[in-house]
Amino acid sequence: MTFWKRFSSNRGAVIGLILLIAVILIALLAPVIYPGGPWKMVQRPFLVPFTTDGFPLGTDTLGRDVTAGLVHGARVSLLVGLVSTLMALLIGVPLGALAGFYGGYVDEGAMRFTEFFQTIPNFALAIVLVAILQPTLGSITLAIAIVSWPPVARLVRAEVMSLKRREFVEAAHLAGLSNMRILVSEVLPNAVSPIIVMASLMVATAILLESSLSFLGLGDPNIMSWGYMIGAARTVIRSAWWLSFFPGVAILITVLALNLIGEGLNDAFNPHLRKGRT
Amino acid sequence: MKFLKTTTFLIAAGLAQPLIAQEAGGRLDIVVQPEPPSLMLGLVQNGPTQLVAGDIYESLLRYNTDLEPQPSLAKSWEVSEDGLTYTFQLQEGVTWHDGEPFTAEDVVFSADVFLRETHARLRSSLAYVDTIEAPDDTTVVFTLKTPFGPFINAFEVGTMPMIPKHLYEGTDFANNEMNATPIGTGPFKFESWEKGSFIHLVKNEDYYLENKPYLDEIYYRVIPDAASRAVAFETGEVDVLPGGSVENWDVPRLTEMDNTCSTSKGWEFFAPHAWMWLNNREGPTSDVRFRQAVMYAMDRDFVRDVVWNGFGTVATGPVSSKTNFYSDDVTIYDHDPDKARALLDEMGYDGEPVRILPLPYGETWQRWAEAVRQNLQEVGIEVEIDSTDVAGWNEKTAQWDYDMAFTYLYQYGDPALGTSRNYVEAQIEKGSPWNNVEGYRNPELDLKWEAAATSASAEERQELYNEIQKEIVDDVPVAWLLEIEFPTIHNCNVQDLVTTAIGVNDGLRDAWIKQ
Amino acid sequence: MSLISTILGRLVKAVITLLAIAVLNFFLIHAAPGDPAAVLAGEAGAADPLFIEQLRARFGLDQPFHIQLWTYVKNVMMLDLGYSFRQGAPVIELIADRLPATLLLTLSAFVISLSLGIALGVAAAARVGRVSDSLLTTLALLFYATPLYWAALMAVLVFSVQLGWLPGFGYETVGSGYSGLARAWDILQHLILPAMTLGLFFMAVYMRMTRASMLEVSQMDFVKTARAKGLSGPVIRRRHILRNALLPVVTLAGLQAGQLIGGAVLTETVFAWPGIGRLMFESLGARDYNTILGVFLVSAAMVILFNILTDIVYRIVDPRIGAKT
Amino acid sequence: MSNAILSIHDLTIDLPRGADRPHAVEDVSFDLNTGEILCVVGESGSGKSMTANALMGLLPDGVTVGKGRAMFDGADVLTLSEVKKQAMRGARIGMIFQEPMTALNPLMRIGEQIAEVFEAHKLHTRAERRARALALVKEVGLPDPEKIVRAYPFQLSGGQRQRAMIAMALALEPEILIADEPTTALDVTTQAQILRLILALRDDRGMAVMFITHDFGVVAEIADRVIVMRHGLIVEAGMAQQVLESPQHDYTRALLDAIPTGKVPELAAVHAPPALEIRNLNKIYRTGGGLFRTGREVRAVNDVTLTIAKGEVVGLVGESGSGKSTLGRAVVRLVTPDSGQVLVGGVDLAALDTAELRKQRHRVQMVFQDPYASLNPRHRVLRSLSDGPIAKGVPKAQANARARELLDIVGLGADAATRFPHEFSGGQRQRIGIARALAMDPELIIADEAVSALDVSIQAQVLELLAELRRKMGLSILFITHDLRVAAQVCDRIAVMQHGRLVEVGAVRDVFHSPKETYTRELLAAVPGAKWAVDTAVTKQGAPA
Repeated sequence: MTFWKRFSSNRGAVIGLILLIAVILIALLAPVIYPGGPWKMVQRPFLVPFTTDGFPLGTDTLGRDVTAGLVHGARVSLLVGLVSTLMALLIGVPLGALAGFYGGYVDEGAMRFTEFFQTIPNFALAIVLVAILQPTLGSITLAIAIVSWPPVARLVRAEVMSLKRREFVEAAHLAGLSNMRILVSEVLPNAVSPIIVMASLMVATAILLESSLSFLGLGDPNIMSWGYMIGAARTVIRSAWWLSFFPGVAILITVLALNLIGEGLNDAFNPHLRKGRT
Repeated sequence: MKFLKTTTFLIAAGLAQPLIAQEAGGRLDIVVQPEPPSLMLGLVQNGPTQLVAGDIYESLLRYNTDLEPQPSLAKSWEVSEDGLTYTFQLQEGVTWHDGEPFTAEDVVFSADVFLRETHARLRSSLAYVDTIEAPDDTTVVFTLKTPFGPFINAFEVGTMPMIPKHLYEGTDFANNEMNATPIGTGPFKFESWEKGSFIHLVKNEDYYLENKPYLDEIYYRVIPDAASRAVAFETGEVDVLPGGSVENWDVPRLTEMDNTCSTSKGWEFFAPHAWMWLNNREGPTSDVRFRQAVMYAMDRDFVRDVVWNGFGTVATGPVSSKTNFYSDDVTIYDHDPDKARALLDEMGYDGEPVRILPLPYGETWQRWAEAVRQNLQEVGIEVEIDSTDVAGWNEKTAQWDYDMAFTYLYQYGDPALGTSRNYVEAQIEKGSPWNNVEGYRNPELDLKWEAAATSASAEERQELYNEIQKEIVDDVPVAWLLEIEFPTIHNCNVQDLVTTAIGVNDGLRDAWIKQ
Repeated sequence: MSLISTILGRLVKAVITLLAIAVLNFFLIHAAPGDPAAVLAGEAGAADPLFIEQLRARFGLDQPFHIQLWTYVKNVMMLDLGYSFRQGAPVIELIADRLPATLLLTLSAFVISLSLGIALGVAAAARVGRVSDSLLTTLALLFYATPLYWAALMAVLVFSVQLGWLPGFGYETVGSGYSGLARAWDILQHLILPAMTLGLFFMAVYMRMTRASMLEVSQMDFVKTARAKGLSGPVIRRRHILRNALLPVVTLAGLQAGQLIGGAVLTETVFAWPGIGRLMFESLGARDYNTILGVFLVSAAMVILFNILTDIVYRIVDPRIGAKT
Repeated sequence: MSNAILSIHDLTIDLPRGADRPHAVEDVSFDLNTGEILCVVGESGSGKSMTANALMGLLPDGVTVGKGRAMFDGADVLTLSEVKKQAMRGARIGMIFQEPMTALNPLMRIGEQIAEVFEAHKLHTRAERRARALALVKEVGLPDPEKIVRAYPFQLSGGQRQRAMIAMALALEPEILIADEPTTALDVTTQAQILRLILALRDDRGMAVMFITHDFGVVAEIADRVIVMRHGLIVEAGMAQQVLESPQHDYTRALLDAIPTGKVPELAAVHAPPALEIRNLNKIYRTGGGLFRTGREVRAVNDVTLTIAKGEVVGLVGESGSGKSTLGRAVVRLVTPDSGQVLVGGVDLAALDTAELRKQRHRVQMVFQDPYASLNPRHRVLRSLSDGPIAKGVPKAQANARARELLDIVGLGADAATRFPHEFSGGQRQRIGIARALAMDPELIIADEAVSALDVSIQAQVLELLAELRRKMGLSILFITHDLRVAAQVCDRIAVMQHGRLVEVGAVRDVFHSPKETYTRELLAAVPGAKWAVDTAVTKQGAPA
């Protein structure tokens, strides 16, 4: 459990973890806290925060409870963040692993492919993809995954390239293990830590991307997300600042928490402690 | 209520106006949203194009806010008893912006050649026209095949803009190079267009009306974000926010500012009428009881008050109360969820989900769809909002791939021009989002629509339209929502901005700035 | 010699990449529901099917798909990006009109984010573990976590509306008649807010990277050598640590060019900046195929340009590259 | 010679909390005299480098001087202000480091880095600095000085870089030079040159040198006086001759004993059928080929033919870049040779396709150099040992049992099976590596620098283990090493490799005592303390060579 010790010695990481757990709990408990869902028009529109009992953060343009929206929005932001990151990993890890492991033409091909995706400005590509597929939770998640896998592929490739020259991998070759088996059971498990660090940061980026798409009106209209709330409130930002302020803060906190955790993980995985000799 | 007061004030100002001498000079900055694709009004007639090109081009007539014809390029006109001959006397001494004289030949070319090829909406009116002739340089005669009541409303600038014959005759209209530098007879000339930023018009010094226009120059400013447009008005960067250029929620805040005026006049000719197409062909929406239930389920007053900030009127049927031949003798659908539930029970609605296709024109429409979804869910209808962009919306409605679709259409002052196209069977045709998209079929009513259009007697037309409205409202072919209003917000120093039924779209020849 | 041949190699690869992008996007965009004819017809306020058919024929949309594709690719290879029927102008002209604004925005954001990011990163690394370091790091984290468009809105609210210091949108004062220096000053004032908000996120990225890189390099043996020579702290930091620490930052900056240009779409929308990002977004809604494809190609070319530039910078800074292989 | 220029009293260096011991160095006292070379000897963790760093004020973060004084020119260098330390560093005490690859700034020209020393102490004009840098480059014997000052570090070889480092350290003619393992990373011949250079410079300038090393060979070569350190304590100090010939402390004795001496075993030539036959093997590396340029070719293995008999240990020696590792890896097909044959048990490994190769892989196994990289950190030891046999078709239970047995044989005990690699020390891991190779029942083992990364005492234990296993199991081994002394200790025959070719192959005795090739002779001559080692070997054996 030295890993946990190292992680928890990073104050920021612990704060991040607590924040994230809180967000996750809120997301999980959303149906319990606000069983009516976030769309119900429950009060007069534009209630100012902290003025009405039961509506601590006020109401929006249609008289919907902002708190309910935030609570339910947490589900979507986390879901999109997690699923798109998983999908990006599913594309990036195998591609990067094969490229790094086999080298040569496989590598050349895979890297051309990756570069190709990195050459298209990613947000523009996401916009086009969502516009083509029409904005639904699925298409948004897919679009985010499609634009965010290239860094994963590059990272995994670099890791695998360095790992495959390690002596224990060569030993596995000499033991007559198959390439696939070596890649899966010898190489990849040792590349897990940087992938986890990157994944935690990608979840954060995905949440930002989702909210940016929503801001441009490319969100799923059937799902309450934080990005949607800001996008919907930006036209009234002057008269009802809280409508875009609180979701913005929610995004900020969640993204911040994920970044803090990512840094904590990074530090915990790579203890720079023992470097000097004699 | 604040808004009403300002209007009254405006009217008072308008009455007092003769006492004040109009001042010449100055520059006006107006928001145009979105950026128009082109300024050639003969080829493109969408809102932004007309807003700008309305200063450059003119037609034979204008219409006051009671929809009565007023002189424009025609100084006088005459309609024969039988309603078949329309004779126009043109203004004298009118020249195109390039100095060529404007003559009756230009009118014949515009209506009979150019617009007949390029202008789909005018084409359907021109179907009633037999010949267009120019007996002399200042006289034009339109001869109709049958009487066509609304024909007198077809001379608005967006419907029949005058195109210079000497520049276009014999060319490929769509690819004529002159399209980039439009030439009209209007009070302002095209100067430059910084794409993505602004369009600059300057005063036409040779305008045929003495002393007009008053303004030296107009900048139409392209500002893509609604909030930024509001900021632009607040900081004084722009003087005029035409209807719809800021979100409704910003309107009260802006109008409360010092020296800010607003008016909802200037939309009488268009009288934008909003409804949801209900797909009459299939699914729950093909059942008239379901459609009635939808009418009862919706809280349209709430939407008017909250989403539209109090602007607009709840629609009673297919014809706008601002349009000629409106009748209120119809079934009134109040917000009555119980009645809606009863109707759904009666039809045996099985919870089959329906999709709502909102109009992709900004937050207001999005909120509206959300409010309707909420209303419908409350009476037990399963609803999902289909998301889309402009192109997708066009595609889905034109291909009838929807259950309920928001839209709004202009009435053009007469049910025969703006209303009937959405309800007669002849107008059921895939590929266009501007016809009978819902697929409503009622052969009996089709006859009445036709008879009303081709009658020369106003009384007879009123009679027929009353019957049509009474009957169609019970069928609920579409779910009528609101007669929407787009208040024009402007700096109070800008005077006489809105003087006709198409408001700022109609050339700012009368507008002036109080120094 | 090897620099030139490398650049040549990069250019050949770039051409292939661009063609591939053209083809991929052609498929993508044509897969979207709706076409430009329908949109144009829709905007006309009224249309009959005949009218739409006319439009389609004019746009060449009545041709079989593979012929449309072939025509497009052929034209692109001759540097002809086609004609925007919606805007009534050749795409290349539309883009040329808007490109300077985007280049100005992205380049200044790039320069701001890189210079500020590096400066703050160096400052934080020099004070590692102290309060000022934590403060800077936290600030960077906050910028890093702030949605770009949100920051943009807030910036307009504060600096333009409340304080009235800077114009909140647009590229220059319209119809001001400024020229020369006055115009440059005017544009500069308009540029500050959008460039800062666009640069903010990247500034945070570069700052974190610089800080981490500085700390890592400062552990290296040659830094110890430098200290053993009796060099003072500031000289070691500047000459030995910083120069080496910049290499990964430069690499990252090159890799992020795509993101920067993507971010320009949001910034240009909020600040009414007349650049190609907005052009693309607007064209997308109108299914103005040629324009979207054109913008994609041009922005991809920009990314490649950025990459080649950072490559050159890298080569200048690091003598090992290019000589080694 | 007893005028101390630097006297250290009761130096204690504290390690940060959580380290494996509280002090890196404890109560260390010694003097450094003008003009002498003092060797500080010890294994990893002995505290020898920490002592040096403390003197320079270059201790790593978290490591602090606990107590003690280091008097230099009347002042305690440990308590000087940072400004004064700066003035002292480089000017009065110079220092060079172990890794010439990383100790130079890769982005600066050599000349600039040397001139920087003057700049740091605000001496001379720019032009003078450049001239002096050039002079220094000449003085440390770098070829083509004009070119060198304009070169970047990556354009220099390891030995050249170390010379450049020395040039920097000597720029201001310091009274003391601290050399922290300056030759450890170098080839023997280069090492010999650098040692000669340091000796010459000391003679010319009369400066005091504190030379840190782990290698008694180096001590024998240059030391005037010796300090032996262990776990942060000085265990023995004295004149070099005295310590080498009659060590007083057990630890020193153990260290000296553990050094592979130049002693040549009297072994009968092995006459047995071949375990490995390499015939005309070639491997060419091509680099840098691209669209617009042609690549460069390096003949890493150039027409090599070599036979190893069953039960024979053949040493393959050569300097870095000689191709010895490539040859080893070509034999196990980690590198695919371009042409030639590798016959093991009648099978030509060089000619097999991928699938067939996998089935035949067990015939040759390898013991790797780096004990920290050769075991998968995520697998328990048992898995590392049994995965191979299981893949080969051995039933799991049997493979596991054999793995435990082997762990016992290599001296770790069967319990080691359930532990993770990080729980073991370097030497123990190397034992696991050997057990893993044995688990496959190979016909040949290739040991690629298998003991090079280990401390001397550990090295001795592992070599002992190999010798024992060989006796018991009759192993055939290709023993690749850069260390001639190690090769001499365990091998029957020696093959000397240079530039991809085998320049000399012969029985150890012949190669050592009557080398035929000039290169072999050079190599032998360069071995640090060669003369001393042979002498002691003779004395120990009590018989003339």
